[in-house]
Amino acid sequence: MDQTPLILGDKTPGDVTNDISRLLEGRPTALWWMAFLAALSLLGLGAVAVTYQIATGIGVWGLNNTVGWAFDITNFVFWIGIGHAGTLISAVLFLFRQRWRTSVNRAAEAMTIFAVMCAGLFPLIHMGRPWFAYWMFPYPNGRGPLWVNFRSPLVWDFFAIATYFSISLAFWYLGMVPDLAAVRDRAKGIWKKRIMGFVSLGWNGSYRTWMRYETLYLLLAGLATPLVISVHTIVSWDFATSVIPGWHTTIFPPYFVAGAVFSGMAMVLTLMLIARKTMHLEDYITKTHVGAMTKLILLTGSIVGLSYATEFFVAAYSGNEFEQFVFLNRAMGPFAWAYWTMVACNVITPQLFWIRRVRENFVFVFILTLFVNVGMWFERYVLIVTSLHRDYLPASWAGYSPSLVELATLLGSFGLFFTLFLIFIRFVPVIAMAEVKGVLSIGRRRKNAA
Amino acid sequence: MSEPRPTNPPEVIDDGLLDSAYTSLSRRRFLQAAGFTFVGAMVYGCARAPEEELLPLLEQPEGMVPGRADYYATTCGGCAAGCGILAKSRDGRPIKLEGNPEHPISKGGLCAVGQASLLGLYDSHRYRAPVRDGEESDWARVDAEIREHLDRFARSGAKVRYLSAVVNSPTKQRAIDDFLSRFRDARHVMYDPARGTAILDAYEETHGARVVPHIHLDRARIIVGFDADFLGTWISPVEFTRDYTAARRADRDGTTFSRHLQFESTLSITGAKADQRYRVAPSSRVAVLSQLAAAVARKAGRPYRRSENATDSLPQGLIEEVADELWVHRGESVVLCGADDLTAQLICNFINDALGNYGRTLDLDRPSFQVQGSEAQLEEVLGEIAAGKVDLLIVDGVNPLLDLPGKGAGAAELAKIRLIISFAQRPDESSALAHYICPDHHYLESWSDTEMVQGVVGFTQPLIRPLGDTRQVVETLAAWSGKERSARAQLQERWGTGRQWEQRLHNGFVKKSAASFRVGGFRTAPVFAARAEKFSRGDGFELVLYTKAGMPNAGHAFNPWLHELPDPITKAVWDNYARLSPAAAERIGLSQGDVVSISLPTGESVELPVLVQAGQHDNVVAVAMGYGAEASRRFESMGPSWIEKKPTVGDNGLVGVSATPLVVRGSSGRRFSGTQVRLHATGRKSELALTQDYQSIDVPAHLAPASGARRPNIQESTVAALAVSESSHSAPHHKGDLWPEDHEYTGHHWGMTIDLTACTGCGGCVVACQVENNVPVVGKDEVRRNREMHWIRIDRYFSGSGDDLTVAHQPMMCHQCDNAPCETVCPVLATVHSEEGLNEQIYNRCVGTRYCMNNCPYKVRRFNWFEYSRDDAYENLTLNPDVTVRSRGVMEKCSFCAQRIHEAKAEARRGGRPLADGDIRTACQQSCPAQAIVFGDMNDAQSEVAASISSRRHYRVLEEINVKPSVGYLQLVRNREDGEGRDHHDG
Amino acid sequence: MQRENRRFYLGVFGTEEDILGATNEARQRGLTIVDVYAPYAVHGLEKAMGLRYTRLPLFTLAMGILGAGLKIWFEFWTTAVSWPVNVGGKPWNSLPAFIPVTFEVMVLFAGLGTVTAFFIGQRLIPGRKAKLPVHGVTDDKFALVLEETDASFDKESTQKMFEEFHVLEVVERVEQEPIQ
Amino acid sequence: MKHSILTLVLAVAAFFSVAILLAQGEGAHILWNRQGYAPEQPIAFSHRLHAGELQVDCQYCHWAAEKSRHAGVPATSVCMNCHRFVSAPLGAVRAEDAAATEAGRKPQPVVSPEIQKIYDALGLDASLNVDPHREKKPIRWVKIHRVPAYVRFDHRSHVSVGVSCASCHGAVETMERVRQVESLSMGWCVNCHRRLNASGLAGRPVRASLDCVACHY
Repeated sequence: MDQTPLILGDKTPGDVTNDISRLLEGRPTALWWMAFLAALSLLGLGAVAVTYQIATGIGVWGLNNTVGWAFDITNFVFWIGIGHAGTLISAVLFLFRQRWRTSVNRAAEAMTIFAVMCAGLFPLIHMGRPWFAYWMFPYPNGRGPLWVNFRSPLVWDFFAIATYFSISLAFWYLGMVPDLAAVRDRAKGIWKKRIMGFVSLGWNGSYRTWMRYETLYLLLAGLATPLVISVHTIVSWDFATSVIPGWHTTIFPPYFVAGAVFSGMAMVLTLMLIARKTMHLEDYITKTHVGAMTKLILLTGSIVGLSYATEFFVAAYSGNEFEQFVFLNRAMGPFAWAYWTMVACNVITPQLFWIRRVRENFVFVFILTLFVNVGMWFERYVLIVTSLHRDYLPASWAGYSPSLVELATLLGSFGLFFTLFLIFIRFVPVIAMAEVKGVLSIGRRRKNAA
Repeated sequence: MSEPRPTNPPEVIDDGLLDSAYTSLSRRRFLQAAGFTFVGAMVYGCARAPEEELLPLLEQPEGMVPGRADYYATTCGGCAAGCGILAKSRDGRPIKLEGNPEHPISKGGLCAVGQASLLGLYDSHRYRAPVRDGEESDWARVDAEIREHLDRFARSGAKVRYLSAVVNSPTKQRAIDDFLSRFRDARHVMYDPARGTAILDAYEETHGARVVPHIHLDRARIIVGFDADFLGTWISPVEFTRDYTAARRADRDGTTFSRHLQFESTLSITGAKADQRYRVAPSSRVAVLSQLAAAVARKAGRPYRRSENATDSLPQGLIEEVADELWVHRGESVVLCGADDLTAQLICNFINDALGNYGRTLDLDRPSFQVQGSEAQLEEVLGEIAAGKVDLLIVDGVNPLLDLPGKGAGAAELAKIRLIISFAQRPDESSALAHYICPDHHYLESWSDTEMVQGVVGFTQPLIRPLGDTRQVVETLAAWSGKERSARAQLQERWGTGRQWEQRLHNGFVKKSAASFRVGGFRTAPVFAARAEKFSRGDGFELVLYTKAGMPNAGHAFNPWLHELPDPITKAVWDNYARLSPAAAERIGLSQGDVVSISLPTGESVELPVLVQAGQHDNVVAVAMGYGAEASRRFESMGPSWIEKKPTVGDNGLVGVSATPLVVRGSSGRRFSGTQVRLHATGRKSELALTQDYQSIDVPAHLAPASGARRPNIQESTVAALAVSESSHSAPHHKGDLWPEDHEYTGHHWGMTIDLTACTGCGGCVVACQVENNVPVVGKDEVRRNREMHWIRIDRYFSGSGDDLTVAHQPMMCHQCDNAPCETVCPVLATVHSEEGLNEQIYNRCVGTRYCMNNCPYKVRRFNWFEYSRDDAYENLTLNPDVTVRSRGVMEKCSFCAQRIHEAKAEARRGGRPLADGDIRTACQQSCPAQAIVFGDMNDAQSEVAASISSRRHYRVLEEINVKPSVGYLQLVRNREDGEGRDHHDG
Repeated sequence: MQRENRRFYLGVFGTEEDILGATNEARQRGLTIVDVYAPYAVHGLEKAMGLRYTRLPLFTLAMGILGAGLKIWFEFWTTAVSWPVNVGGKPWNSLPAFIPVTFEVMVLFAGLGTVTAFFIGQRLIPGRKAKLPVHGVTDDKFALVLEETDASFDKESTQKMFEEFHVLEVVERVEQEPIQ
Repeated sequence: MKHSILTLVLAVAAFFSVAILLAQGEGAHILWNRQGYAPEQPIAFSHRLHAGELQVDCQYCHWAAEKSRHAGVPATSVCMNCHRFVSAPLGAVRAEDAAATEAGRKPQPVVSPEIQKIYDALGLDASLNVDPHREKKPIRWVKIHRVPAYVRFDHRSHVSVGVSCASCHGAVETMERVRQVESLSMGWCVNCHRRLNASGLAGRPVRASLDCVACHY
């Protein structure tokens, strides 16, 4: 096992409770307020944009009859991808007994939930008639009854996202119950006591409960692991089951899952580095954590790079003129700029993580994770837009450029995400205290009591 | 289109609500004629309306069944060609125009302009009553005052000039003549805004009669065209298209396939169909014709005494070869010249005479009256106007202020005329100057006759009571002559009454066996005497003014359907532009959308955006006429409004720019081509709206994959190749399915084939479909954003360049795939398959994910990005009540005219008989002038469509992806001498 | 219902080593361990307490099978039986296309079902008042609760044993119900 | 915990049972279901009297039902076919006759107030001639049976295969004032089509389409 301590500063469990609960108890810092107001104004901008769009029509986006999806589904897949790291860190790393996950899993799970909320927004608002979105659900009706099309990947998406959101929420909440109880038990204010008392479900730390809790946690982790893979696989099927060259590709499921982990890890790291700095969590988020995550980014980034190369190879090898054209058009056509942005951000810059000095320089790491975020957004943009804009019949080829409303909606989704995240770090223990308490002893000589 | 109306708006549509407008109109105008209607059903999506009313008729009109369409034969008033139409009337209002298959001239075809002319009836901007000095008035007062004026003029011997568009109605001609007879100095002058009369002048000189021969392209084995866009805009395009394709049916023995060579300066619809096409600038036209004439004369052993040298270099020996081919088929050939150039026309007549074509392919015994007028007379009248000598000017169906350039047609000069009376149907530039406006009926409200060709008379009968307080010109003239008689009575006077009259009206036409027209023998002298116009080819460009197939003249500028129809060649909408060849554009450093100023040596100039046009002569700049009309000012707020909206109209507030200032008037009339112009960049840009961004069938060279740059969706062949190969199309791909055969089509299985050899890309089907299926007009900005709503997209592909350019048109609509990729991905079952193989689109179930659109390999689905405007209550009367009007956020697409399938099936069931092949004709198929479209039951082995599918030319686009489309194509066949041409594709 | 008073004997400890040791020791001594309270899941404590396995995994399996079974039946019924509609020429029974949703619903049923079962089984109900043996067991204290089942319960030796494991506090309580 | 499993299984099963049962409720999805709607009409026209007692055929007045998509509300002139001669109920006419005989005067024409509305609509004077000074006004009936604008119901297709009017409109001949009997929901239409496909109509097999495009285009 790793000999470097996971948590620095010789913390006792009491210290952990203090350190983490303290964050919720003081007044918000000016920095938090500034960030919150910034996020809130972005959210407001997005809300205005979405309201305008729903009131006026999808035409206020830059889409056309050839490119029927662009920013909307790009953002959807981007956020779903971001949403993968949380479950990955909580569940997959839990199953692999990666103890370093304890410092980051709470925030990562929260991030997952918020990212899935952002993601879920886009399929909803991208509809021409979002007020009929409930038709996606096979509810009993007086139309015959008329059900839904279970052969449509969009219905799969609907179920996948709903399940993913529910399970992630359950997982997150379950993990939080002992911490909420801890906050409850040290709360001063009556309202805080009451609210925390309500949401902590009467948790008292009984080991009989703990034992089942641990089993349940393992079960959920076991369920969530295939779930996380299935969700992005299904998202990739939105494209892979179609007939459009550049979409109709069997490589998509693993490629998408790797990409999702890649982008999700980058986003977790971005957020954790911000939280670490602004909330003084240096002892809890250490080089060990960051190092482990950068290695995962390096790995998944390389998988993604390999996927890009494989796509080209398969196209070249297929002998199919449409397929070959799509990839040439990606690299050298009107959207080549987006393609090369994607390659630069996703394949080339993450390779710097081979260098230890880069991995340990948090400023560098922070910048590189931003690159990855940008790159992964462009990956989806390239995939969707370049495949659609020039497909089979040259006469139907078209261009695409986003409208202001689309840009505002993208910004708005970031606003929503950060608003929720900032609220989260103010009201909920940002680090899983109960889990961190369990790993305090790692890499540290046992402390003699008394 | 909710801007204030220029004249008195009808008070009935004040609240702008469709239903109340409809009921009010019903009460006021329609009630007796229009069947009762489900008032509420007209309003789409009124699920919340708690109470709706039903207003029954008071009197039941005989023979009218509510909800059933009746068809009446009448004659199209869209242009002078006089095609026969069947107007579909539903509950008392005409809602669709179709070709009359029994009509001897148009034979069932109807062009885009004809289809769209329906909208003229329901134009809310029409004059609703006579206008006196800009104020709405009433007929009694206007008539009384005008009679007074007329009496005074008649007494004083004033100069009376009657300016009109081509009149080929004998009844109307007589009414005009009667009317003018009481004045001592009266003249009737006809002109076409976009065409001169050189051809009439030429026939006058060579044959002694101002007529145009009736051209029979179906009898021609070889056609040589010189700037004659006979398939698009010249004389009688529907008839010519029909005859042309009749002689080019590739499924017959290949030797009957006619050959078509075209010499032209700018790419036209006709040039696009030609087997070989050569670019000739206007300055070389006479020389090339003359060389051809000389070559033909040698073979015919006739003297030819002209010699001209062409500046354009044509392939060595080409003229000789063409002459050979013509000579071989003498008597079965035709040489056509569409240029307004007397010398060219004279030489053309000489060639035809030398080839013995008169009396065979060119019928002068029963000539055509579709071209009329006299440029010389027009010149005279304009001179008189300029001199301030004209006392009374009557303007009928033309717009001289906009149409005519230079002296005598200026506003100041016209304003000097003592009295101007206009018969304009809607406000235009000239009617604004008129003292009295006595609005004419729309032709669907009129009684009339049309003698388009000697011996064939088409009848026009009203489909509806006049919507406004308008009056037909013949009635107005009769009233002013003091012999008040209804148009119907005037017509019956000539054509009889009783059974015979009824039968004639029922048919829509009558063929007279009258004596043949008298023309003299061919006179050669004028051919040799004519002096070729001097063309000085400097460093400038030669101007070619042309008209688009969808905009014959500015009189149609009010029509949004025509503005939104993509030009068959450029695919541009809502604009005119300066067409330049790619080399020319490069030479002067301009690219598409750069605004260029075109100026005459005299200083007149026009600024237009550049459109780079493959296949155009490198020294030619081509500009479409018919644009920049005041009538298009109404489109200022066209299109959905949102923050990034750009206007449909240009900086001038109009659609396009008028090219009239570039028309030069000479001694022989207006000159439309060959004028030297200078181009210079203005530095501004004006984005054009094209429905097709990428023009070539080959992918861009730098992106061309190893497996081939050329897309296989267009398959071409040649007559020679078809003659040698047994089957030139590949066997159907069928590699077996993973799925069980769960879905057999045991009943009907609807399918369609489109013959690419026949299709000229004219766009008639596009407008037919638009009218039939309530397809909205979206405006220039939406088209620019690739959001046009037409259910049929005619893909136009270029291949090669310069003289080697070939053009292919491919109408592309929903393919009704049996393995439809769109259906699989719809989450809510809004698009699924019917038992008869239709790809159903259920608008009311659609939530608008657009996934189907993305997954359509043909990209034929159309999304309602906005709530497209339906707020013109009059225009809404064109809506087909059998087709749902789609709201925002839903997908739509071609339905194979499901409503027509339904109607035919219901009728067959009612009659207790099985559905027969041909009972169902889709809107696009019905009026295709080329008869390129066949629709029917693929399961019926005897059906026309089944026969078409078994053709060796049949192929399906993207067959390899196994979506099993129900639409197939017949290969594009060219009669090229290069045998296995480089374009030949075996698929 | 009549209830007997029961006597409980609590030891409060500060580290996981101590609570583990004390619990092990108590079990070896045959004392009745009512429960142990800990701020986090201490590895090995369940063995020390001698807890048996939980049936939660079985429940998860049952719910998973139920969810998957119901869903695949429902999908088949809606597409092939209730109203068979020709969608893109796909067969009525498009089994491969039904798998993704079946999988998701299986996970959903299994996951949410198990969580619900856990909450119900452990009486973790929103708003329920927490009964803590001593303050701090959610923070950094560990508490071992023994029941004085009969007179033979030797408080003194137990306290001594507790002290071996650095007990912080010893409490004796009489209640009608176990603390939880 | 055994109970938990059982409870959950039962709960889920119950959900689906209810769901499927609900799905049979055909009017369920119509937000403004007008089943039972029977508004007051401008003229108290009695279908019971005309179609029931007098046994006037449905298609005498609604003659277009066999020919067209629309059955049509009869033109007012159709009413006049009879009401040119019948201006009041028989009882009223007899009473007037009796009264006149008694008073020894000529019986006066009796016009019932409801029938007078027809004459008013057509602008007729007392002797049933067109009075040029009176405005003609169509009768504004209140619409009862309506389907949304995106639904195309074709009377002709139904009448020609022998579907009775009553199957959709109910026993109109018993109604004093017409009432919407059926829900006219999509489920109601579809289920009738299914039933007829299975059972045939009047002993003949029928093929009632279940295609969407049968009604939506």
